[in-house]
Formats: sequence, C-alpha cells, structure tokens
Amino acid sequence: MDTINGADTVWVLISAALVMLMTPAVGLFYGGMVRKKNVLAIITQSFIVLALISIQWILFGYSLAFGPDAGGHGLIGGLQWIGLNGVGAAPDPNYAPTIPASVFMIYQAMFAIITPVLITGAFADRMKFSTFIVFTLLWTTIVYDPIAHWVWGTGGWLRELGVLDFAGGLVVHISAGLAALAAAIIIGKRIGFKSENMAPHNVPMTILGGILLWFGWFGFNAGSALTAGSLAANAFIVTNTSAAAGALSWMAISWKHGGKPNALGIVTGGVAGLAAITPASGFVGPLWAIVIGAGAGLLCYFAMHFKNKKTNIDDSLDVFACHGVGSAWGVIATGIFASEAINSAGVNGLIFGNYVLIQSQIIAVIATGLYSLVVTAIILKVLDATMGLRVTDNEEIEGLDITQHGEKAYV
Amino acid sequence: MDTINGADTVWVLISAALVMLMTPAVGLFYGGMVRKKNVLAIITQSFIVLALISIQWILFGYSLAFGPDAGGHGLIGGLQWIGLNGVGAAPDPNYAPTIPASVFMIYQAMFAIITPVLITGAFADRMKFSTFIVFTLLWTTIVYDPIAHWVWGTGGWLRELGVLDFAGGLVVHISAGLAALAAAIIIGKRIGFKSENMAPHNVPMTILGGILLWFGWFGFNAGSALTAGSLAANAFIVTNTSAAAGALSWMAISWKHGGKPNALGIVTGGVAGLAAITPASGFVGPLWAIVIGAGAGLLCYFAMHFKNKKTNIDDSLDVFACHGVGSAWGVIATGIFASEAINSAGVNGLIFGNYVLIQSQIIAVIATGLYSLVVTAIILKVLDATMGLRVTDNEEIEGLDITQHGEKAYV
Amino acid sequence: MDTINGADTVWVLISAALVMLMTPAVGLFYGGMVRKKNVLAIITQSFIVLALISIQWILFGYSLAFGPDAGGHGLIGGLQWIGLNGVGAAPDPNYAPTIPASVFMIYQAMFAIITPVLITGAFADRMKFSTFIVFTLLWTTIVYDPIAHWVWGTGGWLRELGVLDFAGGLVVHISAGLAALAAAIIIGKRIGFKSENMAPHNVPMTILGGILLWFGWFGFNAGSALTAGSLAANAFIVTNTSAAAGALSWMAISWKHGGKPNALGIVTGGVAGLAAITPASGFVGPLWAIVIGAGAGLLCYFAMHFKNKKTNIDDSLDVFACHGVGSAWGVIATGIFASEAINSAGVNGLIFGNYVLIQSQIIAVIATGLYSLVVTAIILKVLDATMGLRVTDNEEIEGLDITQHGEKAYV
Amino acid sequence: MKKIEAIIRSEKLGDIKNALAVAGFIGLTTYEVKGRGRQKGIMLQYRTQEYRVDMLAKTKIELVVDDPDVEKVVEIICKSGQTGNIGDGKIFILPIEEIIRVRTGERGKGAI
Amino acid sequence: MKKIEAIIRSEKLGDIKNALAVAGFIGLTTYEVKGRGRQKGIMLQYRTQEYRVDMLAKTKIELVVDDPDVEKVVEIICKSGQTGNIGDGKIFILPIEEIIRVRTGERGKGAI
Amino acid sequence: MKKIEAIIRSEKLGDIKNALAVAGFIGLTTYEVKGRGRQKGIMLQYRTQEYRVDMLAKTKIELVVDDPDVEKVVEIICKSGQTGNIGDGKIFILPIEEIIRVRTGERGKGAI
Ligand SMILES: Nc1ncnc2c1ncn2[C@@H]1O[C@H](COP(=O)(O)OP(=O)(O)O)[C@@H](O)[C@H]1O
Ligand SMILES: Nc1ncnc2c1ncn2[C@@H]1O[C@H](COP(=O)(O)OP(=O)(O)O)[C@@H](O)[C@H]1O
Ligand SMILES: Nc1ncnc2c1ncn2[C@@H]1O[C@H](COP(=O)(O)OP(=O)(O)O)[C@@H](O)[C@H]1O
Repeated sequence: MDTINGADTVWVLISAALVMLMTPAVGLFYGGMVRKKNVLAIITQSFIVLALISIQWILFGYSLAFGPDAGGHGLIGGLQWIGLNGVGAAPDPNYAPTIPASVFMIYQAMFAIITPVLITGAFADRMKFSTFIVFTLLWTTIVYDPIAHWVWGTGGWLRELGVLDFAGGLVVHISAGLAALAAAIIIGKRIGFKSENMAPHNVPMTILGGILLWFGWFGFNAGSALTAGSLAANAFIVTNTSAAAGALSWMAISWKHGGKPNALGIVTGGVAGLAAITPASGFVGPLWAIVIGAGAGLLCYFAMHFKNKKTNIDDSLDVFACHGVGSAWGVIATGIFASEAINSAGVNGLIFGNYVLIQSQIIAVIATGLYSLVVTAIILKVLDATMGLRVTDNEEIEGLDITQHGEKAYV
Repeated sequence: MDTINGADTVWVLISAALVMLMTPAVGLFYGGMVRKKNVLAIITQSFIVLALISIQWILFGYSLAFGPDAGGHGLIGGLQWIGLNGVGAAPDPNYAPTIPASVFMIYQAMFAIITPVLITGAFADRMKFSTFIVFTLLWTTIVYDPIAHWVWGTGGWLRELGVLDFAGGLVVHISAGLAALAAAIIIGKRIGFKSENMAPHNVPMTILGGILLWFGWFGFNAGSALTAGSLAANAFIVTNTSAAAGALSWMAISWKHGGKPNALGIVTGGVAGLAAITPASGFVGPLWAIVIGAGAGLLCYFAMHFKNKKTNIDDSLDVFACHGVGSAWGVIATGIFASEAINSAGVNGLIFGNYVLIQSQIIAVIATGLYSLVVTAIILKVLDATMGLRVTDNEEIEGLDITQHGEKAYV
Repeated sequence: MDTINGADTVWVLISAALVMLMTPAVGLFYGGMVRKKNVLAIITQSFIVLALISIQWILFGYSLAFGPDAGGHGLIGGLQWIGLNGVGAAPDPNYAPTIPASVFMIYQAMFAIITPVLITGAFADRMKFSTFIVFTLLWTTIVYDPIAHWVWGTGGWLRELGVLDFAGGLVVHISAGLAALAAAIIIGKRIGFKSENMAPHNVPMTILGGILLWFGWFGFNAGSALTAGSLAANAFIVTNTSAAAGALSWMAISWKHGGKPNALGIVTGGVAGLAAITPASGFVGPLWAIVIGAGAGLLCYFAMHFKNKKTNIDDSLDVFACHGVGSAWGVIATGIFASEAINSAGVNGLIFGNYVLIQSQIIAVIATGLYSLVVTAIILKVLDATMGLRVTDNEEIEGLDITQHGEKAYV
Repeated sequence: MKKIEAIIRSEKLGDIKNALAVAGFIGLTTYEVKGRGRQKGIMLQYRTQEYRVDMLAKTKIELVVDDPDVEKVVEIICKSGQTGNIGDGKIFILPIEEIIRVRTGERGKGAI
Repeated sequence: MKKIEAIIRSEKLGDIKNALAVAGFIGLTTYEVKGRGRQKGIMLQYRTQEYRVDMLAKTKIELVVDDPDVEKVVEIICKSGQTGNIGDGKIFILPIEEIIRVRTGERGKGAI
Repeated sequence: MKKIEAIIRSEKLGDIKNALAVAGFIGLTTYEVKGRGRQKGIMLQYRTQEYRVDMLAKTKIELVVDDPDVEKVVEIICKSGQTGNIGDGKIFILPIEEIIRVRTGERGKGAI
C-alpha cells in the first residue's frame, strides 16, 4: 500500500491552483489583443470553459482520459471512473503513488480545461457563443480526452511507444495548435482582415495575461513532477530559462528584422519558450533549455511572419504559430536533448547517441497533430451545418460583446 | 507534545497568502462595477481594511475570537492572547495540532480581513471614508470576532451545538451578507438609483477580481483542512466544482429568463457557487457540490431579481443576494449532504438519515444572521448620529475618488 | 550527508514563483504611475530584466554571488559554478541544507532579477531601451552580484562581520535605492519636470501592482527562512504586519499634513513597510513589526516630501525615498529590535543590550549604499559617453512606447 | 437652421437629455470635453504632493434645430442644466448652411 | 471655405477616410462621440437586469474644404457611409471665416 | 463674437493654455481628437507585422471670444503652438450668433 506524502500533496494541489489561474490568464492575454468590442467575448469563453470542463472532467472526462484502458488498444480510457467512482483518497500507483488519486485528478482537470481555451484565439471576434459551448464539450471529449489517454494514460499507445511528454507538449499544445489551424480555416477570415486596423486594444492587459501565464506555468511544468524534489526543481528552472530565452530571441530577431523590440512580441516570445519547454521540462537541463527556448522564439517568429506574408489564413491570435510550432519543436527537442541524468525515468536523446527516442517523438507529433486537425475539422463542419459557427456580419461588425453577451466592456 | 508537520505548515501558509490576495480581489471585483468616479474609493476601502484588521487581529482580535472562552458561555474569547501573547511556534491542539499556533493565527487573520471588505459593496459610492474606518474597526470587533468565536472558538456555543461550518459560510458570508443588508437600508439609496445609468465602468476589472477570487478560494476552503491530505484535496475539488456549477446555472437561467449570457452574470454565478460551498467544502463530495453550486446560481439569481423588481433597497453590488443567500443555502445544504465518509470528524446529514444536523445548521444561520443584522444596524445608527455615514450630495455627485481621496483613477 | 526535505523544497519553490511574480508586479506598480505614452516602456523594462537576468544568473551570476569565495577577501564568488556546474539535486549545506542546491539557486535568481527592476522607476520616461539592456547586465554583474556575495555568500565580508539581512534589505533595497539616486541625478530631469502635470495615468494599475507585491512578498521574506516552520511563519506575520502599519502611518500623516488619504499614498506606505521589514523579518516579532512598518511609512513620506520641496532631483517614481530610505531604516531597526528568541541563529539587538549588532548594521548600510551609488554612477557615465543614456527630446515628447517599442498601449 | 453647442456639467447630461426628448428633440450628439472657466479647478494629490487641475471634465451637447426651435432648446438646457454655481457652462449658437442625411442624401429641415 | 461636420457609423470610418484620401482630401480630424437619433438604442445587461442605452457610439469627422469641393465631399461621405439603415448619420455644413496654419501663420485657402 | 477652433499638438496644450491665461483668456474647452494631414503617420508594430497609423493624436481647443480679440488669440496659439515641423495644426474661425451662460441665462459678450 502506498502512503501519502504531505509535501507532494501540497505541491500538486498548489500547482493545480496555479494551472487553474492560467485559464483566465489566457483570456486576458487574448483579450488585450482583440478589439474593444470583443474583449468580453473572448474572456468569457475562457471562463465558461473553466466551468464546463470542470464538470465534464469529474463526470466522465477523467475516466475517458486516465481510466483503465478500454479494449486494450491504448486508444481511450474506460468508463469505470465516471462520476469519480473510485477516485478518492487512496493513491493511484500508475500515476502518482504518493498523493491521493483525487489530487492527481484535479491537477489533470486543469490541463483539460486550459487546452480548449488556447484554441479560442483562432476564431476570435466571430464565433457564435452557443456553438462555442457545444464545440468545447465535443472537442474535449473527442479530441482531448483520447490524446491524453494515448500519451499519459495507462496502456496509452504513445506511452507504450516510449514517447516522452512531461507536461503536455503533445496533449495540450499540439492538440490545441492544430485544432486552431483547422478552426481558422473553416470559420474563415474576420471581416476587414488585412484591410482594417485590428491593433490590440489594451496591451497592458495582454502583458498581465502573459505574466500570469509565466507564473502559472511553474505549476504546469514543475507540478508535473508530481513530487516535491529535484525533478520538480529542474522543471521549474528550465521553464523559467526557456521562457527567458524565448523572450530574448524574439526580441533580437524582431529588432534585426523589421523594426523595434515591441512589448507584445517579447511576451509572445516568452510564451513560445514556455510552450516549447513543456514536453521537455522533466528531461533536459538548464543549458539545453536556453537552446530550446531561443529556438522557439525564432521558429514561432518566422512561422507567424510566414503566415502573415504568404497565406490568407486568419488564425487571429496566432495559436498555431505559437503553440503548434513551439511545441512541435519542443517535443522533437526532447528527443534530441533528453538525458537520463536529469530524470532516471526518462531515456537519453539523440545527442547522447539514442536514435530511437526522436523517432517516437516525431511519430507522436504527427499522430496527435493529424488527429486533432482532422477531428476538429469534422466537428466544426458538423456544427457549421447544424448550429452555425459564425455570427452574422452585422453582429460581427457591432461586436460580440454586445451581440452575444449584451454587455460593453468599458463605459 | 504535538509536533510540527512541515507540509501542513506550508499548506496553511500558502493558503493564508491566497486568502490575503482575495481581499484586494474583492476590491477589483467591486471596483469594475462602480462608476469611474468611485473606483479608487472602493478599492481603497478593501486595501485599508487589510491594513487595519491586520493590526487589530494581532493586538486583540485573535484573542477575542479564538482565545480561551471568557466566562464559559461560548460567546467571546478572553483577553489572554492580546498582542499574540503565547501565540507562537508551539501548536495549539484545539485548533491545529500539526502547525505552529502562529500559522493558524495569521491564516485566520485573513478571514477576519476579508469579511468587512465584502460589506463595502452594499454602500458603494456614498460612504464617508473616515466613518468607514471607524465602522470597520467596530464591526470586526463587535460582530465578526464574536461570531467567529461562536462557530470556531473552543467552547463557542454554536460549535458546541455541533454546527458545521468548514470555511466560513456563517462566520464570513452570512455575517457579511446580513451586515450588508442592514447597511444598504440604513445608508439609503444612491442619488440616481433606478433612474440613472449606473453601468459597470470596467467589466474586465471585475472579471480579473473574480478570477483572483476563484484562485484564492482554494486557499480559503482547502486551506481550512489545516493539513495537507485528502481532506484538503476534497475541499479543493468541491470548491472548483461548485464554482463551475454556479457559473453554468447562472448562465442557463439568465439565458432562458430575459436575455443573453452576460460575462458579469457568469462570474457572479461562480462567486455564488463559491460562497455556497464554503461551509460544506470539508463535508460533501464532488457530485453534491454540483447540486450546491447550481442551486446557489439559481437562488442568487432570483434573489437579485427579486430585490431589483420588488424592493427599493439599494444594496448596490448585491452583497446580500450573493453572499447572504448563497451561504445560507450552503450552510443548510451542509446539513443535508454532509457525509462522514468524506470527513470522519463531521457527521452525516439529512440524506443519510440524520435529522439533527440540519436543525443546528438552521439555528446557526438564524442566530448569526440576526446578530449581524441587528448589531450592524446599531453601529451604523450610532455612527450616523455622530460622524455621519454619508458624504454630502455634492460629494456624491462629484464622486468619492476626488472628494474623499483627492485622486482620479484614470487620466 | 544532508537529506532533502519535501516540505522545505515546496516552500522555497513556491516562494520562488511568488518572487518571480513581483518583478512584473513592479512593472505594473510603476506603469500606472507614468503617463499613458510611456506605460509599455516601463513594463517592458521589467519583463526584459526577468528574461535577461534569468540567463545571466545561470550562466555566471549565481557563481559570482554565491560561489566559493574568490581569493578569500569576501568580495566576490569564484567562477567554479558557471553554467550551474555542480549546482544540482544535492543540497548545499552552506546555504540550505534541506533542499536541493538548484532550488536555492532559482530562488536567489528571483532576487537578482527584481533588484534592477526597482531602479527603473528613477529614470522612467526617458531611458533609451538599448542602453537599458546593457546597463542591466553590467549593473547586475558589477553591483548586485558582489553585494549579494558580501552579505550572503560564504566568506562574504559583511556576513563575516555578523551583519543580519534576512531577505535583502541591503542586497536588494539599499543597492537598488542608491543606484536609483545615482541614476536620477546622472540622467537628469524629465522634460516638463515640475511644470507639466505628470499625474499617474492609471491608478488601479498601480494598485494591482501593489497588491501583487504584497502577495509576492510573503515568498520574498517568509521564503527566506528556507525551511517550512515557525521561522517562516514569523517572517510571514511580520511582513503582513509591517505592510499594514506602513499603509496606516502613511495614511495618517498624509491626512494630517496636507490633504486627503489618497489611494496611491496608502499603497506606497504599504510598500515602504514591506521594504523596511525585509532585512528584519527573520529576527523581530510582530509587535516590533508595527514599529518598523509605521516608522517606514513616516520616514518615506518625509523623504519624498523633502525631495519634492527641497531638491531638484527627478527620481521620477521615488525609488530612493521608498526603497533606499525604507530599507536603511529596516536594516538599522534590525540592529535595534533583533531577538534571539525569534531566531536562534540571529543575535540580540540594542534593546536587548547588544551594542555590537547595530554597529555592523550601520557599516553595512554605508558600505553597500556607497558602493552601489559610486559604481552605478560610473557605469552610467560610461554608457552615456558611449551609447547615450537618454532618448532624444522629440522621442521623449512623443513617448517611449512609440519611439522605443513601436507600440501604443491602448487604442 | 442653427447648431446649438452647449458645454454642461456631466452629471446634468441625463436630465437635459431627457428634457429635450420630452420636448421632442431626439436627435443630438454628445462627447466628453475638458473645460476651464471661472470655476476654480480641483486639488488632486500624488503621494506627498498636491497639484491643481484647472481643466475640469465637462460634457458637450450638439444639436441642430430649425430656427424657430432655438429658443426652446436654449431654455430647456438652461433650466435642466442649472445648479446656480459657477461652472454650469455655456451655450453657443452657430449658423448652419446645410444639413444632409447620410442614409438618404435628403437635405434641409427634413434631414434634421 | 466651409467646415463639414459628419456624424457617421464608427465602423464606416475606414472606408470614408480612404475614399476621401483617394479623392485628394487628406486633411481631416475625427473623434468619438455618442449620438441619439431615430435609431433605437441597444439593450444591455447587468446581472439580472436589462437596461436600454439610448446613446450610441458614433464617430465625427470634421474637415474644412474650399467652397467648390463641398459637394464632392458630401457625396463621398454619403456613398461610403451608407448602409441604408437608420443610424447612418448626418452631415452639417458650417461657414468658416478664416483658416490659419499654426506652423507658418499662412491664411486662407492655402492653409487648408 | 467668433469661435476659434484650433487643432494643435497635444504636447503643446500646456504652453498654449498658459499663454492664453496670461493674456486674459481663461475660458476655453478642449478635447482629444485624431487628425490626418501632411504629417506622415507613425509606424507601429504588432508581433511580426508593421502597420502605419495615419491618424495621429491631436488636441482641439475651442474658445469663443469677442471680435476684436480674435487676432490676439490666433497669434498666441501660433506662437506657443509652433514647432516649425509639419503637423503643428490649424486654426479655424467660425461665426457665432449668440452665446448664453447656462447658470444665469445671460447673453452676448457678457456671457463669454
Ligand atoms: N470663452 C469660452 N470659450 C469656450 N468655452 C468656454 C468659454 N468659457 C467657458 N467655457 C466652457 O464653459 C465651462 C463653464 O465655464 P465657467 O466660466 O466655469 O462657468 P459659468 O459660465 O457658470 O461662469 C468651462 O469649463 C468651459 O468648458
Ligand atoms: N438634430 C441632430 N443634431 C445633432 N446630431 C444629430 C441630430 N440628429 C441626429 N444626430 C446624430 O446623427 C446620428 C444618426 O441619427 P439617426 O436619426 O439615428 O439616423 P438617420 O439620420 O439615418 O435617420 C445620431 O446618433 C446623432 O449622433
Ligand atoms: N482640411 C482640414 N480639415 C480639418 N482638419 C484638418 C485639415 N487639415 C489638417 N487638419 C488637422 O490639422 C492637423 C495638422 O495638419 P498637418 O497638415 O499635418 O500640419 P500642417 O498644417 O503643419 O502642415 C491634422 O492632424 C488634422 O487634425
């Protein structure tokens, strides 16, 4: 019988609180970037996902993602744990042997919550609120829960393949990033895209969101150690380091290329660095974190630049370029820089002579990305045909705050 | 001799920090809802209560509330602990046997601080600042400290009666909610009430406050376990669940009834869910938390609706409808849904066949509510006759920021 | 061999996260006080320091500050630990015997980060961004790292002298405060100083920053105990108490003297109280914290008043008057009120009959203050002659946001 | 046709707006301005300092009316906008040469 | 010289501004206003309450042009500013007696 | 009586306001506007993109003065408002037919 460790329990509980804070932080991060008439709409989306998935998770989401594998194919969890049946004070040795299973469950709930919130940046300023609610429920159930099972669930096929994803590069960021790409394409461009000035209405709000994200990400990554010790410490340190390196590399490249070191860009670089280190944070050391973070800043910068210059896709707040690209890099970088010296439960990466890990990492990126892209597209097409995805043109012009929520943000 | 447990100490300290954050969060939550000319006034009220009661508490408040019962009637603590005399590194086995007594003391300080801050929503936009300071000191000393003693103090009469209030439904929310009702009636309506447009000046500010409240409430409820284990975990989970359910039920009812799913309403529903689960959080499981939270959303919605349509009371930011009604429901729901399986130190509620608990819960609601209502009314009447409660009409029209604090919030 | 304590590790990790949050909190605190055209500039400064020093610290800063003394003069750490060489999971018994050395390292990183951010208030609205980056790197390396070594490093000369600085009164606040004084004098006055209205553009933003500072300061001071027990609890309590006393004394004096109890002043008083208690927080009890905090409010008030009336120095956001004066008082107060009963690793102060401690405390204030003043002045003079410190007059008039960062804060 | 520009106390906007509507003057445009006049400014505080702000927040109402209505409107504004204290504001009457409704291109009185 | 004041839908500002520039009318000044007219207001919500806001956000454009250009400008604004729904706004033409360029002190047409 | 409307650089407001007060012109009203003229806009950045904002922040001053004072005021505004660079702004003079003080109902010059 495993026994509960108080320090580990505190660590995961407080980490859960930190990750919870990240969800509305995404709302603020995005909210500052949209136009004044749509700020409440996007913040409300983050808030309502928090409410909705909190309930979905305890009713059946947790069981689908982490429950005993259904059928043994490693595709989805069974329904044994619906309504948190059997998820209580006793630890679950498959996931976290030193804390109550309920603590692991609520910590994981926060990941399931934040993931669909990331997507909202793709269809900012034009999504119908009622459809959004249905989309969130479907997406979390059909896309998120299975992917979480593949990568983290007992018997999940990617887990069995030896894929390493410490804190959700695949599960959270790839899945949201590719869903965002699908969503941006299917919902179509905002009215006025590339012709009207759509400058951020409140940059300090975005920065505040970015600050809270950086802060909460300590819980996201270091909490994923699930114990309070040197592994958590390593994750904490590399998280901070990669965020810093991402902010600096973005600043440097944007200064050289084009213009001035803008605040929004620097914060974006920090978030790119955070997204990239997420899968790697329990497997790489601080010096490699500089490489990962700096690489993320550069890659996301050029991905955004490419999107703006060469495509007509209106991924409004660049969810794909930031989270999709950033974390694809991070998952692959894990295959390169992972070290058993950092985490004895991990394996060595390419630079330590292991050619196997990087292969499964690449497979995992493709599998999760493709699954999310395709299934998200199907969900959206169905919703478009039934409820309608998009508000009317008049509503879009008047703004979502008034037309969807009957409110104005500021007097 | 009890020994100190490091994990429990960390848990309660960090919870104290989280609850501290809730106090200015109430300031922001309320601040966004008032008109631009009064935003600094209400935020300053939250800030100055934090300063004032921090000192009151260590000088004598803690002793009144938690000190050895004075006289044995269970009405008030003695003065043995003034100036924190004897409240040090050694645990107090009556309250928390595994952490320093000083940790319990500072954790409780944060509850004493936030309670009067909740009341400020009732007399927003018209309270004289100097009188407010005196009111806060008197109210905390004469209303809060005794009620805390009744419910939580060794020998407190409601505690002896077997009343269950895990994290302050009675002590914090009922006491503040009823005080708010008294205050709204006695201070009278704002100039322009029901004729002028008094729309919130900055909804994102209110949402930010709401976010920080949800975040801090993990410390409020789960911290009240006073140990880091599965009881804290349960409180954490039901807190999140009830908040979610409150937000969803408010959204649903307001969408059906009247209009659109507005952001402010959804956040309000979340706060109602949080207030309701507070007394129950250590005694009920997650599925009942859905019932409690959803019920709170509905009850508070209709309470507010009733107030607006049927009364002329200007409880400006609906403190009574939200905290009073929400927590009355929560205290009674504890009497219905409490389960010894969740907390062996608790007792079973109505649904488990125990008819006794709910009776004492109802008695407690009435006793604390009535006491707060009456004594608050007396304090305010006395202050009105001596210092004056309300600013002049001209000052009210010009706004409290300029007239009370010599400042403008925004340039 | 020391063993790792989970609770202590959690405590220091979460404290590190809290201190990290303080850095952007300073950005918000300052950001609300500047004019609308410069708000992004000052927030970006805080953000970029976070990025920059996060990297500097792991590359060589930590080694310079805490590495084995180079040469045995107690002036600077050696280069043995560059790139975190040897700083890993094993505890360093010289600093914190119960947590991984890496945890101590990242906790200390947050102190090195916040210190240069404090200085930015002195040259707000006119500093060239490129020069600022170079200044930050030089200043942290030549001023901060040595002073940290003197006071806290093994073999540091002030540490050997018996100087007590629990959480950075000397290392953080004196060093930043005196650097600010040098900076304000050398960069010169803002255009329009004392003639134009430079009222804060967004007081709620400043208050939000102040709130997050108070919250984070629990990690700053109580985390400095490096263990989770009654010493941390004491630091937590006196931190809260001193902040409260500072806010109240500032309110009182400003109300008597001059005018109205303004929100910005009350928050400033709180920050003064926090700065003052920082060095003392592990050595004095709660009642003396009232004295320290209240004294800080008064002293900083009069320092600011004096600066405004009697000098022509444009320390724009009063960094010297708040952090310099506040912490000088705090360091000396430690020499007066320190008690072995609070911390057996400390010594008694003046009121307990020990005349020695206060002498070394005064020496420490002078040594660190003078060193920071002089070396900062030299750095700035060199930078002025090479890169230029200040933007052009036109850029200053147009605002730093547009001219340095190509952005506007609000649409 | 005339254009009436009135600078008023912001807190009187509600009353004036309503009184105008009651009298049949629906169309109008308002915006926030800052004004200096005989009214002395307000003293504000910034930490240890006091400073005077001489520009006070006011609201400006603009409405275009037919010539015979001018006096009525002036009277309504004066009546609903008065507190009797310095700072109640001013009304200016300007000539208008033409007025066009954007939606229809209609001109003259009919477009008011 | 005449001053043209147009109250328009805010979302049409971009189109109107661009159309004016294409026609050679660069100089102009704009600001945000609130307007009441035949257009009914919007319903907003505050917790359990609904309330009507009768003043809608509009944008005002002001530009001073030479007399012969007035008609051209009016036409451009009407054309680019129309949606055909109530609330498209109004244009007012006012006489200008003089115009001075601050930079040079230049007067009259040349200063436009 | 004339109404003087001046669009100026916002950073010059302080100087102009003070110079007017010194010359005895206390009463005035100001507000923030955006203007386009010969001055080229500013380049702003949004992540990887640059975009030009062609409307620059300006301040508008309005004051009504007696006819003989017009020249004096124009001169003061020009002098205190000049930087010599493009973008210093414009002054427009409009006729005023009547002026009323809200507080007293007083009319004409005395109401200025
Ligand atoms: N000559 C003027 N030109 C333009 N606006 C003026 C003038 N004089 C006063 N105002 C405006 O009218 C407002 C009220 O003027 P004030 O002299 O204070 O009040 P009163 O008319 O009651 O004496 C001022 O704040 C200003 O906005
Ligand atoms: N008489 C008026 N004086 C000044 N502004 C007016 C007047 N009538 C309308 N407006 C302005 O024009 C806007 C549009 O007017 P409205 O009557 O709604 O549209 P339409 O002209 O298409 O019927 C209003 O919001 C208001 O700002
Ligand atoms: N024809 C016009 N009508 C109205 N406002 C104008 C006109 N021309 C210029 N302005 C205003 O004057 C400001 C300065 O004009 P600009 O041409 O840049 O400067 P300058 O007069 O020094 O050449 C503009 O930003 C705009 O607000």
